[in-house]
Amino acid sequence: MTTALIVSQVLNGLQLGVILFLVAAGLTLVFGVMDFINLAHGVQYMLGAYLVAVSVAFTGHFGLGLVLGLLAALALGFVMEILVFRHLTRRDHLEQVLGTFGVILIVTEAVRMIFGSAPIAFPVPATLAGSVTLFPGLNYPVWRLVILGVGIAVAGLLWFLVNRTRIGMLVRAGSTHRETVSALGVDIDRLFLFVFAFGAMLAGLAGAMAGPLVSVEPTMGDRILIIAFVVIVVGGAGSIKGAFVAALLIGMVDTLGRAFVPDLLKSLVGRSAAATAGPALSSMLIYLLMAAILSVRPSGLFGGRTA
Amino acid sequence: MSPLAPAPAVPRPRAGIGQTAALMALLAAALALAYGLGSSYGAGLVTRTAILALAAVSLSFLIGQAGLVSFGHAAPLGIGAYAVLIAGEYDMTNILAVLPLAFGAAALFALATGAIALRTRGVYFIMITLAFAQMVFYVAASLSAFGGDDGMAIAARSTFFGARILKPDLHLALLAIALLAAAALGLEHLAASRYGLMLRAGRENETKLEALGLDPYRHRLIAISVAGGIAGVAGALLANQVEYVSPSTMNWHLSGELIVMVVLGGSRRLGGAVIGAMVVVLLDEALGRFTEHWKLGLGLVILGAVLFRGAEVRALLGKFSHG
Amino acid sequence: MTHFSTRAVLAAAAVSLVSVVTASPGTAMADPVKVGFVSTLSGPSAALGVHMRDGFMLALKEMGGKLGGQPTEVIVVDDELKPDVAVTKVKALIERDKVDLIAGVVFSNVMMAISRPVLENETFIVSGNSGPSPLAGKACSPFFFAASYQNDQNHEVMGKYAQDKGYRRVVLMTPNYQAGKDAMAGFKRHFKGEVVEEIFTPLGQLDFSAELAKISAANPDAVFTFMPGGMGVNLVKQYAQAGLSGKIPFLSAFTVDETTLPATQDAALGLMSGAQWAPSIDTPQNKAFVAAFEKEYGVVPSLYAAQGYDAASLIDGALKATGGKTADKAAFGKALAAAPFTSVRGGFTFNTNGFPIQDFYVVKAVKRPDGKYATQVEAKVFEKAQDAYVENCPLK
Amino acid sequence: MAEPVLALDRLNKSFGALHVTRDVCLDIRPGEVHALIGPNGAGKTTLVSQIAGSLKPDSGRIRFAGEDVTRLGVAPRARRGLARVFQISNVVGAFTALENVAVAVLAASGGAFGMGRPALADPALRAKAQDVLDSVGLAGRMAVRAVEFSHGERRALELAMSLVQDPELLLLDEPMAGTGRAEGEKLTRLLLSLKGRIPMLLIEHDMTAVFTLADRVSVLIGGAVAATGEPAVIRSDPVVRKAYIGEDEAV
Repeated sequence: MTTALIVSQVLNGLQLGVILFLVAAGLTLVFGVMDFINLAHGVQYMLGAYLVAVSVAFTGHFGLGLVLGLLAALALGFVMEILVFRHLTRRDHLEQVLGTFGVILIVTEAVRMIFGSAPIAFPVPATLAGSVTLFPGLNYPVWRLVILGVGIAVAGLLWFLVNRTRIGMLVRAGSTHRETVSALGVDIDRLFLFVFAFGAMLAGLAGAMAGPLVSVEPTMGDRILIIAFVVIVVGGAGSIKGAFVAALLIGMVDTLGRAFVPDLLKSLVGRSAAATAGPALSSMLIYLLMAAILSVRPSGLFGGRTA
Repeated sequence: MSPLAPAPAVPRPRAGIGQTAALMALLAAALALAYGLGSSYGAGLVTRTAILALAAVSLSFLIGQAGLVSFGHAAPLGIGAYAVLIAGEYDMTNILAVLPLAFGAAALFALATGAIALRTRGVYFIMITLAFAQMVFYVAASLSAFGGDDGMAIAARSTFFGARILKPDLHLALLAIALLAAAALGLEHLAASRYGLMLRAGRENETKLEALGLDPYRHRLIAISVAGGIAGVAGALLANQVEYVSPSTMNWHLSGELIVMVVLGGSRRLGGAVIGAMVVVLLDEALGRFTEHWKLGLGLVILGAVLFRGAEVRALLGKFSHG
Repeated sequence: MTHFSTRAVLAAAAVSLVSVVTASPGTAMADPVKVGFVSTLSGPSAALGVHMRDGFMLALKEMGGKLGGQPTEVIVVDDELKPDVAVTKVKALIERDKVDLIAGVVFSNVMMAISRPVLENETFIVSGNSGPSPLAGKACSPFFFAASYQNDQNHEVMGKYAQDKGYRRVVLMTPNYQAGKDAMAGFKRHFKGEVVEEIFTPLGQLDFSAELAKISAANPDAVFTFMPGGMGVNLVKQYAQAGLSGKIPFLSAFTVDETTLPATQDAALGLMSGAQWAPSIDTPQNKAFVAAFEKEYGVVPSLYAAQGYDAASLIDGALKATGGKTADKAAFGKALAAAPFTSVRGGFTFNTNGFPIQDFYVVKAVKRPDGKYATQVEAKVFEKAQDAYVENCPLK
Repeated sequence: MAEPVLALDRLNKSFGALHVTRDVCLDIRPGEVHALIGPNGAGKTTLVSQIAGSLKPDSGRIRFAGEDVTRLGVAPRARRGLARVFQISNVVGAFTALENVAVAVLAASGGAFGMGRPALADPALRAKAQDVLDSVGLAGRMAVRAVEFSHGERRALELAMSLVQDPELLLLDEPMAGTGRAEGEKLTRLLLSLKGRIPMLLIEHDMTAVFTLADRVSVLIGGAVAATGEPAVIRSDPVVRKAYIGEDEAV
């Protein structure tokens, strides 16, 4: 095992973690402000990828397409909040799970009707294609470095927004003292509208970042949704800091697990047993981690309150 | 639960028995009708409805009585199905052994994971149950001796000391309805008992129950295990009907659909889950015939049901339904 | 908690339950030929199923909606890639709709689940894609015909190709399920060099960075992989970005084809696959098919589409031979076994186990002059090949 | 003197820099009604939570019914006879009065796992519930759901749920809060009727009730016990007058 391999696996883990953070950040904000479980967050990630892919194809320019696509994602976020989500905020969790499950089915099928089932094209912008040599023996794809950079920038921006601005203060307060915030004369429903739409845009950004790496098809949000939920409950629902730490943790564990667990098992239990157990164990790893963390800290790493 | 929602009416379990009996009669009548018309397909549909209703009833007990929203109920169901498959591979097909095995294995799983999951609340509980179900999914997918991700056909339907009593679809249908009736009535009985009263008290007001000296943990653990065991039996029946077992049985979408059934039919009464199962199975069927994009329709129905169960509508309907 | 008017819901349930249960197959008029077409039309792998169905429906349309000159009703069902769902729906096709035969089926787990109830009922299956090894060998059936291939064969093509090319060290990577293991076994049947590493990934994996880093470190002569559907798109995109495309030859099966090329585009150029068909095969039937498909659906057909098309042509030919009758099962089976049609892939005959004897090629992903992406025959690897399991089949 | 029912020994609790419970020592003697008063923010709620077991003190010990219960949770303390009546009435709103009391009876009697007969069909249980509801003046309201009760009725119901457990100590967290004058007086009479039988720790703002009921009064100021003594003594304590009661309120 070479240093280059280890370094590149660590980078891979970080980069997966950063994508997970982008998805989970919106989810945890929405949960924090309104105690709202949004299963449809995964389809917002999917929509983001589609919107950006279409805008890039339409404008022929990646940067312009990205901006347009994200604005569209933001606009869709507003529309969906007004049409559906605001009517679910004061329902219990069960109804939120159910209603947003319905939204998943509807949006996924609608996208399939428009774009078909086949994955659509979402190429890496030409200037960011290929890979660079970080140090001898380690070539790393430029786009993955871009994702890392964008993710860290967004994390910084969110930290600033949440900790240094009035709206951020309200978001933080809203997650713990909803009545107090209402008593201050803040319209919590309006706050939720903006947070929701912003979260939808963040999910869209994650979709756009992941788009060049993965298959952009109508069900792409399904798997990421579950992992994003794992991230926010491990981090403590409602906590941006928790989401960040947990996203990196899970990105690392997942990647390093896939990278090294099969080899590790091979040396422990032999080749044939490892061949079957290895992939199973590495796919289970994040769920094991979650169960372990929640059994010790039932409200996640940074969760103050039990939901 | 949302602090702003009005306190929900608590189930009056005894009142549900009449409804349950009516539903069983309806299923049996549908089965008889299907056979009368020679529609073995219709009979299969009734069987499937009864099996899913069995799983949904057990989930309804968890949600409606214990207040525990499990998003991983497909896991014990799948374990029950795998119990049939695995036991069959070891030539164990006697139904008197297989059903208890399915119940036991699923209940044991529910007990073990529930013991950890019950440390959490609210959204954490929803997610940790999902996580455990995903783990089982991946374990099943790695069981290469039993088909791995593809799954495999069961050796044969369950027997009764060698007699292939489940070979005729009618027998399987009757067994499914009988077990559903037994489970529904058993759970109604349980809900009315002292245990059930305390379980609901814990759902309604955990703080008070603790202040009265009772930690509802064990009550809930029992509820989770019983519900898991029943779901396991449903899984065993499903394996017998389909004669094929695969990890896709444990797909999280099935967990979601079971919740849909419970809520659609109303979680106040266990019979609601039976109604919900009927509605979902038929909706699948009707929409699937109608369009390739049937999931769009299903989504609209679910969302509509959640959005438009407004107080006004209910008040209006309430006059007729509770009169 | 949501609750609805119990009586209203109950009444609705009762009404619909009765109506569905009693829904009997259309009253007997002049009986049309009924085909139950099973395909995967939802979920991440739906693109394959859509191609296969479209190919089938295109053939039917060209024949004026008739197979063997008979009015034909095709009932398409979505198996959702869930074996238990598939079994339920296929039972409905047989018992409720009384179909004359079942066609389609993309994935082998679905095929294995439905084959028992269907074949036990002595209903014919014409596979539009899946060709699992048990059905080619010990569990072969006179009621099963594959208009496609045996699953292992396209992998064998790549193993043979790697051997012929003189590659000594290869890395194999497939998802961790039976088809993946079969793919590796198929590859190794004709490849005699060193397998440096066998990587199994979880089904549905998104991010291959960890595996690609491993491959890069191992620096083999070639990589062989089998990543159907969305996984293949993920892998191909990431393989190109990791800078491995030009460096380590990428050999695959069911990974780079016309269902995924529109998504991967340039990232897939030059990648090699094993196939028994490509749009570039130069026969009049194939040219007409490819042109018609592109005209009808606006995309280049994939091998799934070609197989769907062939499945319809095969059924058509057999029905013509029996005068449109399927009631005499022995006669209909015999008619199918004679493969009375011209396959778009060229030569096609059935072996004793109902699997084809046909040529296999290595195909390469190219960008056509019109800007569309397609596969193109690079070399013929096997001529009139039969599968490895036919000896185990008791049928003669 | 007999051992106190409840004894707090130098309890301390801080939230970050905020020291909310400072070296609190307090005891409640058998049969005594002990009132705890103090201005808002004096740390009464935190102290009650520590006594009930929902909050663990940073240091100090709690003895209850002859046992050190410092490390025990809410439920085990309740099983040892500590009955709490919450500041905001804490009954099961969706349950009838009968069901509420039945829950309390079962929690106390250990019959909570009975799965045999329907719970409410048990005549002994019904009789016991009937008795205790009679004693708190809710005789005719057995089949009414608690959400439909007035504040005072709910408080009485909660009290009934505590009484049915034969408690060693009643922990009353502002029982008069939110009740009207007439209801408050009714409640005071009810508590008075229990006085001497069951020791009580009464946390209360309503001074009329405090001076009517209490044998001794402790005053909590800034997290610490400023004074403990008989009502008359407390009423005239200058520190207490200044910090809390206020001239005009001191009758």
